[in-house]
Amino acid sequence: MTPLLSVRDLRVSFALDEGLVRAVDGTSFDVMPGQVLGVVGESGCGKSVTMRAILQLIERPGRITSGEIRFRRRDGDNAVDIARLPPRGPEMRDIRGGEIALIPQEPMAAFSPVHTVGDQVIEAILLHGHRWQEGGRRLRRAEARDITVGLFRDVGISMPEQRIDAFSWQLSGGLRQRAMIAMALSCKPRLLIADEPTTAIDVTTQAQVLALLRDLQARYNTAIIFITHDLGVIAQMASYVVVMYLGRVMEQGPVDDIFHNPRHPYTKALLRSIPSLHGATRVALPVISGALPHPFNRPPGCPFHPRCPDAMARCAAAIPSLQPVAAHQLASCFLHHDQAEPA
Amino acid sequence: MNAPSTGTAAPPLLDVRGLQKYFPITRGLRQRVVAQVRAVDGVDFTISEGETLGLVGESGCGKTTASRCILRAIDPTGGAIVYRTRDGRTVDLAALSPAALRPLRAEIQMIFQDPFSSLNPRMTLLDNVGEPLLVNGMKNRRERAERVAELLRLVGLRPEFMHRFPHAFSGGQRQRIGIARALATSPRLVVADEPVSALDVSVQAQVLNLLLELQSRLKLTFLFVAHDLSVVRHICDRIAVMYVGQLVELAPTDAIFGRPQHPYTAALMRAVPVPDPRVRSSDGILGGEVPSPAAPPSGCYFHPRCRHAQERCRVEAPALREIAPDHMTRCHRAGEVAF
Amino acid sequence: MTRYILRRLALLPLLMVVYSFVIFVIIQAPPGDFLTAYVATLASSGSSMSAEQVQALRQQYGLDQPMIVQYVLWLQHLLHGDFGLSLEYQRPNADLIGEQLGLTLALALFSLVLTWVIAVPAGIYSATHPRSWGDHALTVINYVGVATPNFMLALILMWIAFAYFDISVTGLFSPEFADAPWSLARVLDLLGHIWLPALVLGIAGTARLSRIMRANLLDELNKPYVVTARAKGMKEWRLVLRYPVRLAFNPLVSTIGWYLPLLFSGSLIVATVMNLPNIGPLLLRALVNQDMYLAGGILLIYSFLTVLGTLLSDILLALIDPRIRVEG
Amino acid sequence: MTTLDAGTVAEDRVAVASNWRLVWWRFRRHHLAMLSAVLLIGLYVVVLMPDFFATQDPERTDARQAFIPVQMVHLFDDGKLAPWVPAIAGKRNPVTLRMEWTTDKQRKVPIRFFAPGHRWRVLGLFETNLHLIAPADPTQRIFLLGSDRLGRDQWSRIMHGTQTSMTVGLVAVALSVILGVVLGGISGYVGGKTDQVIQRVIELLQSVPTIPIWLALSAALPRDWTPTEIFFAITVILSLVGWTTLGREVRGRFLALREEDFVLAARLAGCSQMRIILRHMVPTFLSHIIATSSLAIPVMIINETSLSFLGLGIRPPAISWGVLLQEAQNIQTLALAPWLLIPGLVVIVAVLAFNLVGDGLRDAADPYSQ
Repeated sequence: MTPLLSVRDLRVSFALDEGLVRAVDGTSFDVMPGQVLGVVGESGCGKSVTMRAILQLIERPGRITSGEIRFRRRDGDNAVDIARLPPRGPEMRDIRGGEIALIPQEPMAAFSPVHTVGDQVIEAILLHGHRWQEGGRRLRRAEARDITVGLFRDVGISMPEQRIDAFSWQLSGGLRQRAMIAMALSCKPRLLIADEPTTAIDVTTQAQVLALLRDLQARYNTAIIFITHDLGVIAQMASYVVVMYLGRVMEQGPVDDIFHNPRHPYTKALLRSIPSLHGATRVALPVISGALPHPFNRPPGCPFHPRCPDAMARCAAAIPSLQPVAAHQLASCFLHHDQAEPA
Repeated sequence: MNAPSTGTAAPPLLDVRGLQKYFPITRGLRQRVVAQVRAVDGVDFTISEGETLGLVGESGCGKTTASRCILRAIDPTGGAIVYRTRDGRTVDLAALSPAALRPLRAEIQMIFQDPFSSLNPRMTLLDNVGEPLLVNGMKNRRERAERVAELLRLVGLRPEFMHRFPHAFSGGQRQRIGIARALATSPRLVVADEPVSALDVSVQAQVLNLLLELQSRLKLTFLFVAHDLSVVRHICDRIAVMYVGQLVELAPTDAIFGRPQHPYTAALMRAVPVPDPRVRSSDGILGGEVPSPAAPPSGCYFHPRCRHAQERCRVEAPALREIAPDHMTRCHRAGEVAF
Repeated sequence: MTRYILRRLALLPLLMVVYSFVIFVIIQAPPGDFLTAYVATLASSGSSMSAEQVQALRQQYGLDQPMIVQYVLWLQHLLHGDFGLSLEYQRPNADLIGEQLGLTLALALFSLVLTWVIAVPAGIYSATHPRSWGDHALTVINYVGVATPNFMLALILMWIAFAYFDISVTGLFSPEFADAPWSLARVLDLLGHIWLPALVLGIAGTARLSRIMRANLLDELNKPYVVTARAKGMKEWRLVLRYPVRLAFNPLVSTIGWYLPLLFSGSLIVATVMNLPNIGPLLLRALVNQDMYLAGGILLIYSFLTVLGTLLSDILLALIDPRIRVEG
Repeated sequence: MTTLDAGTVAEDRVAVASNWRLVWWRFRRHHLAMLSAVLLIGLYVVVLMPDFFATQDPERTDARQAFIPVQMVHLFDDGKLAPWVPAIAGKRNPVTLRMEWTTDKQRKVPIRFFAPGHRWRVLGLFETNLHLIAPADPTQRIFLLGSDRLGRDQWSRIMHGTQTSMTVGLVAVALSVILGVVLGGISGYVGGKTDQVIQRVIELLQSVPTIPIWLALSAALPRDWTPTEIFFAITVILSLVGWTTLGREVRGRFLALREEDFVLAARLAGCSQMRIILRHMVPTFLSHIIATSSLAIPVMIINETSLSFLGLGIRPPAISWGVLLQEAQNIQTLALAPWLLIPGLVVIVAVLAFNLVGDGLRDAADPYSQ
């Protein structure tokens, strides 16, 4: 199968007054059509920046310095390299919202407080009206409104006719996130990027939203990139997992392999350090020593080596590249191969 | 379970009875009170010396408000907070005047959620951590510096750091500093308000380990407020679950996780995504939304979302009752059906 | 919403009573009363007044009464539209003020409009092109604009016009229209003259407003809803105008509350320097000559206008911001 | 538990840098603000001893030396350091019969630095006759910035005007700060009814057109007051309205700070109210107060200048920038002697400098914001 989206050696850096922050530093992964790809990592690992890069939404002083983001707009077509498209050009705008949609983290802040939620969804539909209306005729506002009501019903918002005229701050957190999902789905995208969509909401509401996303995914077979720091959410949602640390992919593979046969020391340590609902209680958890380094203070070599229990002399000198370590699994670690990134 | 069990011979360290905190909603220029938000609405529980009680619930359930009342960071509207002091007296914290409360402050301390806002950025670690010592009578700076050094070592930081300012430290390190400050006056009861929820996964485990270690070394008693059930299960001896300002279940950790006796607790546990792709946790998702504490539903507050609800649940508010030894629940149907 | 407006309207008379009392206290403050000043004025011009006449006038005006009674008397007259008689001009104050009020308002409102028309686009440009050459240039202009007292600006403009172009930029009308009755030609003549004083008057406000707009918009541009809108695939300029500009506008509308008093304050000085028909110079003369009821009347008008302006800006804000409209 | 590795936190000076040092480091990065700060310090040196910078008595009149143009200071003569100003040549205009002056660069009037001139008292303590610039021949008058219609030296008058105007700004703001901090602090800390009353008073004061009210208040000042009394009365009048902005700011900070975790932590540690206010709250908003104050000074300066210009502020014989600008009110005179606008330029430069410093301080005031 050919990938829908293929990110190769992506690098994004932010030129701040205090210095250059390399937020994404050589990230590569693929998204297959209809696949739910989980991207997991701690704060500052570059997961959100990567996703913004895919939508060409990196703001100054940040910029994509190198790498490819190849996206297949239609089956059978050649892929376009999003990293080469002008961020504000017509093609990129057509892709945004039309083919790649975003579900942001904070549904409260992600809606404008002075426009009704319905208005904002209708606008998205009208922007990509040709996806609803074959044959050139422009979509009328009333039609877009009907579509929105249908979408609201689809995502489980009760009384959609009334809710469409509500402001975001009049809705509960769960409803807001549902409205956001409705907006993301409004133009039948091929790829959905969910950036920590449940971090700001409570656990019972999170379960509802996750169930909704799973259900919609099964119905429309949309590919989803699911970004989160919660390993539980990843385990339940993703079929394939990318583990990131300090702007680099540490390991990637099918979800079962990542959770039951992790190869990279970081993945292993991360999985061990979370308390579970089943393990022994009131005992010391295995920890990852040290703290995340400051973004201006990236360690040389493998970014994880100062905290790595298995670090070798070489880890401080060279950056391991992402190489296959099993049938479907890749890791960037010298324990498993000796391929270094070209300096 | 290696902590002392509850409800035996020794009287509890803290006995909270009928705790209430209402916030008035006011309107207009004359600040007319139009409604009351019952943030905490009659909460009872005890904490024994040396144990960790987890206070669990979703945002807005009143767990934070309840813990702040116990600290007297805010004044409760009603109820009693009976505390057994170091010298054996029992006092009602809810009834004490600020002046009478001040000497007791040293015994009850708090660990904050946000490691960035809980330290004064304009003071060095020596001043931040040493302040409780200073205001509790340790006027000698040398003596204070020695104690701060000892505290920093205790939480795993280098004593030389005491002349630095908080901005020099990462989130996890700041949380350690906050813990050191809370321990400065050798408190007996520590209220920890979501102490690890702002931390990264890899740092969270470090802080949890530190809390466990400090507890066994210093014989601390914890009131652990959190929303993350796996963290609570890991660290607590007993767990109290709150819903719309009320306690709905209170039981030892093993009992509550083994056999929850309230449908909300059960739903809460099912909602936690299991970090194992082979275990699917999809069945029995709780529908609906948490009601507003300003206008709670009739009868059992949980009935609109409960699949076991009957007519009785709609009209009659259930009382907290003991369904098994040490296992309290606020459900009409507990024991009748398995949740 | 209607209740909100009604409540604010109900507060208006109360505020005016408070202001009128404060103003009365201030105009009463100079030693002696206006009759003493009047007698002195008469004496300096050669004529005089007998003690009986003075006493009669004193009684007529209630000057022999305690201050609070005088205040109540004044207030009663005001309520009947009677602003008293000007000593200096020997004419009803209401007429004196009325003659100038229209043009005073015209100047202030014209300046307000000019300010917004310049400041809002400038602010949007600066915020959407931060650190560009245009932004830096606007910043410099803004700093100088805020730092220049408006009478200074008026002086410089008048001096340049007089010394280098030999024209006079004072007044609001060409000489032939100065005393002419209102006609279309006179209105056009007014429009041809009013923009310069309006600009002088509004320059500091324009600078401040465009800096506020820039700061607000920069804040708004960083909000997550902008990312959401971009992710929808909107055109950038449409997006900026529809979302962040719309939100940055709200705090701007509330600036009218403090900007109107500033405009009236400024128009007093600018009108004095540029010799414009305005109640400002009238007030200045009244204060210098202790023509106290005229001064009091003008101060009251100033206060009333600003209170009214604040009220209107609050209502406007409530209209455009649903968060206030729905909750308020 | 092992001691944490310190390698993640660079062992650098930032770690032990106090709040004020961080503010200073951030402020230093604003080059324009730094430059302005130096300029302001210079102006306040003039405030301390205007006579040292003046070349002559600011009140010395001479009708025969009216409207003398600017005599530019030249440092070098024939490539040697020998400062001079060009001499004045006068010619009577046959039409207007007025004296018209031009500078004649051929004839040089030598001047000296740190040279004796008229006598003055240093800070009122002891007498000296030392001046920064003085004509080599003490009997001669030089007009570095020209003279006015009474033949008074504008340079010397500006030096004295600087003393008045810069002091008015500073004193008025100091009074505003006291009022604002006390009332705003009470409002924010006590809350409730007191807060409501103070807030309404602030709204009342802020919705008043200030210049007319100030004018009315100034007009109410007795005519027979001494310049010093007038000076203080004017500063009080200016600060009566000026404190409201600061009051609001202080109140807002108090309200926000009451909710801060570290303030709650201090309360739980058993700190007294006084200690919480003095040790935790005040230091936190002090830098903001300083920044806001430095932005309030230029407003006061402009207001004083405007009032004095209209004749209802500082009154002659006292000298302020506004008083000096009264000389420039007549356009015909201005066309003849444009240098009479120079005090206005001084106002603009001073206000600009204050604004730049204030903005720099405001940016630097919260080093923990990022």
